Amino acid sequence: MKTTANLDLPRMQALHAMMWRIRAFEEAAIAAQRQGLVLGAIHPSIGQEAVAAGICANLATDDLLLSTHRGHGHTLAKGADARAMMRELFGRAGGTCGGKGGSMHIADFGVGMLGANGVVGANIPIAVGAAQALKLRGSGAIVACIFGDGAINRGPFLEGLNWARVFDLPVLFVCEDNGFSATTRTRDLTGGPGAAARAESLGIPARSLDGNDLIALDTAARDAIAGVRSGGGPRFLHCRTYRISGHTAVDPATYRTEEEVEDWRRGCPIDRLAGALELAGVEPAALEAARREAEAEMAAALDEARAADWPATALAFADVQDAGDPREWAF
Amino acid sequence: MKTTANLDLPRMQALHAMMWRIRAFEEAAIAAQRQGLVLGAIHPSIGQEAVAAGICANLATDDLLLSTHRGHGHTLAKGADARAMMRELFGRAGGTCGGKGGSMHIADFGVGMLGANGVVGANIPIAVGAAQALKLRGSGAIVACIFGDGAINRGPFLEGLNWARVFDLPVLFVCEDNGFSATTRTRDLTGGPGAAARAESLGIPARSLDGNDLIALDTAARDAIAGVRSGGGPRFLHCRTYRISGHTAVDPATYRTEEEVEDWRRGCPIDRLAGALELAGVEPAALEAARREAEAEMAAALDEARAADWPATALAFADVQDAGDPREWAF
Amino acid sequence: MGLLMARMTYLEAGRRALIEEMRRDAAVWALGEDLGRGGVFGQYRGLQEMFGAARIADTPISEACILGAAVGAAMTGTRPVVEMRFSDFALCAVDELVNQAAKARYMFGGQTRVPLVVREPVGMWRSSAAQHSQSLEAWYAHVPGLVVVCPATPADALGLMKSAIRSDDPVVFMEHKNLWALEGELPEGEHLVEIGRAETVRAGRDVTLVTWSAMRHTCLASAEALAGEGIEAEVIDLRALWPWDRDAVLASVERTRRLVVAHEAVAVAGFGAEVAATVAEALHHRLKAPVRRLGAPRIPIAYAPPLEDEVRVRAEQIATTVRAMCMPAPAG
Amino acid sequence: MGLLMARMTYLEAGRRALIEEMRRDAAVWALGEDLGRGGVFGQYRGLQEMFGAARIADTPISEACILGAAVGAAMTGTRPVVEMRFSDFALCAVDELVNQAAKARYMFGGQTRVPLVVREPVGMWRSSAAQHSQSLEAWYAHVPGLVVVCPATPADALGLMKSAIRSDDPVVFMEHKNLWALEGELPEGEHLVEIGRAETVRAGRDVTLVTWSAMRHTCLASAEALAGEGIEAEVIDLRALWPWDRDAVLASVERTRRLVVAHEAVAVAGFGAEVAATVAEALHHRLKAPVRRLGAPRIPIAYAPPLEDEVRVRAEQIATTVRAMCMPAPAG
Ligand SMILES: Cc1ncc(C[n+]2csc(CCOP(=O)(O)OP(=O)(O)O)c2C)c(N)n1
Ligand SMILES: Cc1ncc(C[n+]2csc(CCOP(=O)(O)OP(=O)(O)O)c2C)c(N)n1
Ligand SMILES: [Mg+2]
Ligand SMILES: [Mg+2]
Repeated sequence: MKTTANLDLPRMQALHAMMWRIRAFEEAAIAAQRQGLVLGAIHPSIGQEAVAAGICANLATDDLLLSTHRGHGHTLAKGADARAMMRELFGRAGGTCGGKGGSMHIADFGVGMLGANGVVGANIPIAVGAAQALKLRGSGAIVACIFGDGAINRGPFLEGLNWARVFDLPVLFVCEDNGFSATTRTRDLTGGPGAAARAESLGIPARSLDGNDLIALDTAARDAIAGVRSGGGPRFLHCRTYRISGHTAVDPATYRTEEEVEDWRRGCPIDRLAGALELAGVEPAALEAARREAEAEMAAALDEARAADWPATALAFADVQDAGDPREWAF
Repeated sequence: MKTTANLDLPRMQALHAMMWRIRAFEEAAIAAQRQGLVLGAIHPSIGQEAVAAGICANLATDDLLLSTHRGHGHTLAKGADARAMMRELFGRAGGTCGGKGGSMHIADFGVGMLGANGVVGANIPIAVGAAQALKLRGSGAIVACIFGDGAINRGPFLEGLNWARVFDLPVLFVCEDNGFSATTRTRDLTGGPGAAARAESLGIPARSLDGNDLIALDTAARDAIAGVRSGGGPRFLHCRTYRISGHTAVDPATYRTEEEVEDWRRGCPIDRLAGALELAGVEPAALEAARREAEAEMAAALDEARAADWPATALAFADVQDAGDPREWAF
Repeated sequence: MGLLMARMTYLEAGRRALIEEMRRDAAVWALGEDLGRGGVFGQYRGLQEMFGAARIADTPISEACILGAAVGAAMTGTRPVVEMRFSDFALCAVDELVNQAAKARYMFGGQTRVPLVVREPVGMWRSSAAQHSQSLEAWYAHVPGLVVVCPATPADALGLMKSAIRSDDPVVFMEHKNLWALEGELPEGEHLVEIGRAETVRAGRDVTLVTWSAMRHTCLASAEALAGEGIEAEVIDLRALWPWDRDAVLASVERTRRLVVAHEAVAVAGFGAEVAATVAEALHHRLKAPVRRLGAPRIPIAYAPPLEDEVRVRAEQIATTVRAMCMPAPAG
Repeated sequence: MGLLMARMTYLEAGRRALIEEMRRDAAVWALGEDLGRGGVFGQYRGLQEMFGAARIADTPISEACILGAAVGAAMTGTRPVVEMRFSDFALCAVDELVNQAAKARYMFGGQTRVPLVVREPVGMWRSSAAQHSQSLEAWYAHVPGLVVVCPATPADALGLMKSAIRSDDPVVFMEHKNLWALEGELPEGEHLVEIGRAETVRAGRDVTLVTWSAMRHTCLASAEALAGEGIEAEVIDLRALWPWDRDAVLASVERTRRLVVAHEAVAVAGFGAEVAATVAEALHHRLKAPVRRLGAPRIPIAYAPPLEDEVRVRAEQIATTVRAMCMPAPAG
């Protein structure tokens, strides 16, 4: 943990509160899945909240974000409404995508969140294309693209990073390295030194850092994004973290020891930031209040989602495409 | 050019002759295409012959080779019969693939040549799979996989190299860098320092070298293959060369200056080796004889191909698959 | 042998097939993500312990290389079984399957074979949404060189998987996610099912219902309901789409003189069109009613159950279609 | 305007469409390999000079990223035109097209559109062999969210390309390589063709020939030959497979009471099955003869011309089929 000497306390408290919101959202969603209310698979990011909070805190609303199957935190931190997100997980009317997408396809274009993705690594080419469009349109906005450590073994990782370099695009690539590709350790599947070295071999300046240290992450993200925004082309951050939860909410994650998980629980990014804030003089009660508020917000979001209507069935046929009404072609 | 002091002259003369065979084969094929005898696209490798000769000279017959759309040289150097190859380019009976494949799909499994490929980079995953099979079967053979500089921007490059490292497979990767991705300069499409750096970032020992220096290449291939054969996993060679011909036999290649081409013509790998051999005392007449023999061989191959029959039309329906005879499903 | 029966799930049957074939033939091996932990649905549970990590290989998230490597390995004397996890992810490896695996034997003039099996779990299952629910079997049936298999029962999961592994050509093996837990009887001994032979699941004189995969069970339910009304439907499970058992279908429709083909996939350009068109071409003058197809509307699959349900072909819908066809000349 | 005509090739017409749309709308741009050198067939000749390297973008050999980037760019306020060089290489980018482009609008609940055009040159051409000759239009017609266009004339290459670029949804635009050099008349002014409207190329009372892409010309040749024998074939060029002009086909067959559908793609599970099945379902009782499909046998495409020719549907074959259908009740 960096020195707390010149911490921007209000900013850091806000980030601390954001991490609690992410944690509380996902704990509520996991509970709701146990009750059969959240229907499809959800991939919690418990223990990884600093990456979402630290990266998105450095993005403006008109900057764009591309996320993954494990994207609740990114989406909340980019500014999406938790209640609409919860309704989406419940598949209800008023969900972020009207109940059509679910957890793996949450998107909120209103806040520049261009989508989670059910296909590992597929967001990378989409992100570079979005950045190319911004550049073509002369926009000053940038794109952040978050993906997991498993994604660096997919071809689109190479194609997208190379592309961003060749066209000098305004993209921040963020590898959220939680050590696992689903239930397998990524290091057993990965040749060479890893994500940052690969980025550098493609000509993209890269940094590797402790992704559970929000203060360091905030600074690194700020610097990298400044580089991107000033027209320097893409930058790469490799954030080492850990997923305390299972791969999905129903994964018992028996492929690792309880001790290992316990170690990382102790290194929880929320507690670490709280510790730094307390050291810097923030009242423990204020930190506790942030947690309680987050939990109350998400409990309310859950109740609201439970009470929400199902989407009208006619909507199944809406927003497919303009040409060829699917209702006229039903069999 | 390395010192010629301890040159293995018979070996080098054989390689010199092999390069002439490749050159003569392709010049005959280009001439035949002008006459409408070679039907589909052909991609000549004139100026690149050292890579084919130098790599394949270090492979045993039961080692396997995967090649590209620009694979005549590789195929000849791996031991395929030039007459069968020429018949294949003519689409005739007795062609290497019975006339079904043509230039871009030449394969000669009898000499361990597992196929040219019409899809850039597609041979890389196939090569690592072949190596995995060799390893599973406990074979001592290895696989060589040759691809162009353009292929390093395709996803399968990353996936295949990572795979070879993770499974510690006996593969020699060879990037035959002629500077062009079809009609565009690869350096304009490529982020970072290039092929060797990418291989290293994936944990594969790599060397970059003058691919028109057959003597150096022969040594580098020997060393790299020794590493592979001893169970050290994959190795990577990046061979810088130049394609004097156009991308295809009908490409006027106006995207480069005549001076540039002239420079490389002077650096022709055949002439360079010939120069070294003369210095080492080989009679110019012997070198000239190698050329004449190659030209005579290929002229004969061409005549034979011209005289060969077309494949029987019934063969169109053969070797599709065992189940579901396509003749019974014709419409 | 072959008479003793055991009860087993569809999932377990596929697992047993792989175990039996791996024991029988040292050239058989499997590769895919998370196989060492049993695979995403448990289809590979315990197999790495049984056969070692070289033959039950955990791969990086590299679908293109998983399939491409299988092509190379298949051409080099082994028989890889490729796990794609969800058929949707196989879309990351289409060049490898369609341009390479399917064509190598032909393109190279018969010099090689590509004996591999691609396992592609298909279909709607628990709000999996648009990228984890697709059924694209019609695509593969359209590609020369590929064999396409869609088992609907534990016995077929076993017998067809074993045949698929023994096939010398690439097989797309589509297991339906909604069937994993389905139990059924299996013969105790070696059980092989020929690829390309349909099963007549239920005999009937009034209409032929042609189907495959999970829709077999829907068609059966529909047929039972119709039987109560005096309409006897013959239910044919194709089990494979390439080669498909045209003879069985034509022989049945020759008798029943009515055809309904039902599948979960999108109806437009689905394989039902192939079956319907074939029957219309061959038996036009015998038909008492026009051929009918039932399939999903041409919309992506939504997450919310009420929307997801809109694309399902239900037993009642099949029954309604059959009733309407039988109306002008009621059966019996 | 619109009355003056110019002669132009199919290739040139596509180029003109792109120029006109790029001039009209600054959001339109193109990306692909070698576009700066005019593209592999010259479809982009001079365009980089005209519009600059940012709008005529030379890309690395990265098909997945070419298409994936187009998806991102389309969702971000631009209208990319993607060049895939050969439709076969689009198989390296199927996830991007099918899981991403086609589904984003729906999956995200209508929050976005994906207005992109993927140009996929298709078809047999000069011994291009198995990996450079495929026609997989049936695949894309099967995928909800995609529009599928297959122009057969210079006028349609122009008018449909312009409409495709203006479409707010992803369009697979399949140009036939064998038509590049085909010349035809084009209106001088702005020329738009609605996607989904067929063209009745030739009127006839005895049989309806439904087709698209290069096979249009084969069907026409066949119709001319048949006319000499007193059989008048109506030739309908669908021009788009999604949406396809079902109404035009049904109206025509309602009159002619005979259908032949002919295409270059493999017949098994080809789009011809969709057309034939639809007609059989809707017009069974009107038909004087069973519907007929003509397409390639289910074999990869070979290099040697005599083998390649075995998969071609020829005019003579169409005529023979029509003659046999008309035999029992000769026309006129
Ligand atoms: C192309 C593809 N292959 C496989 C999967 C199945 N899958 C879903 S998440 C996951 C693990 C991804 O690991 P990583 O990228 O590190 O992200 P994490 O889950 O750790 O956040 C896998 C293999 C998928 N969704 N897409
Ligand atoms: C996936 C794919 N994209 C595009 C092409 C078209 N193409 C054929 S050769 C070629 C250039 C390949 O460059 P490189 O890999 O350097 O090989 P070289 O031609 O220089 O030998 C291209 C783009 C292809 N065959 N496959
Ligand atoms: Mg991970
Ligand atoms: Mg090159």
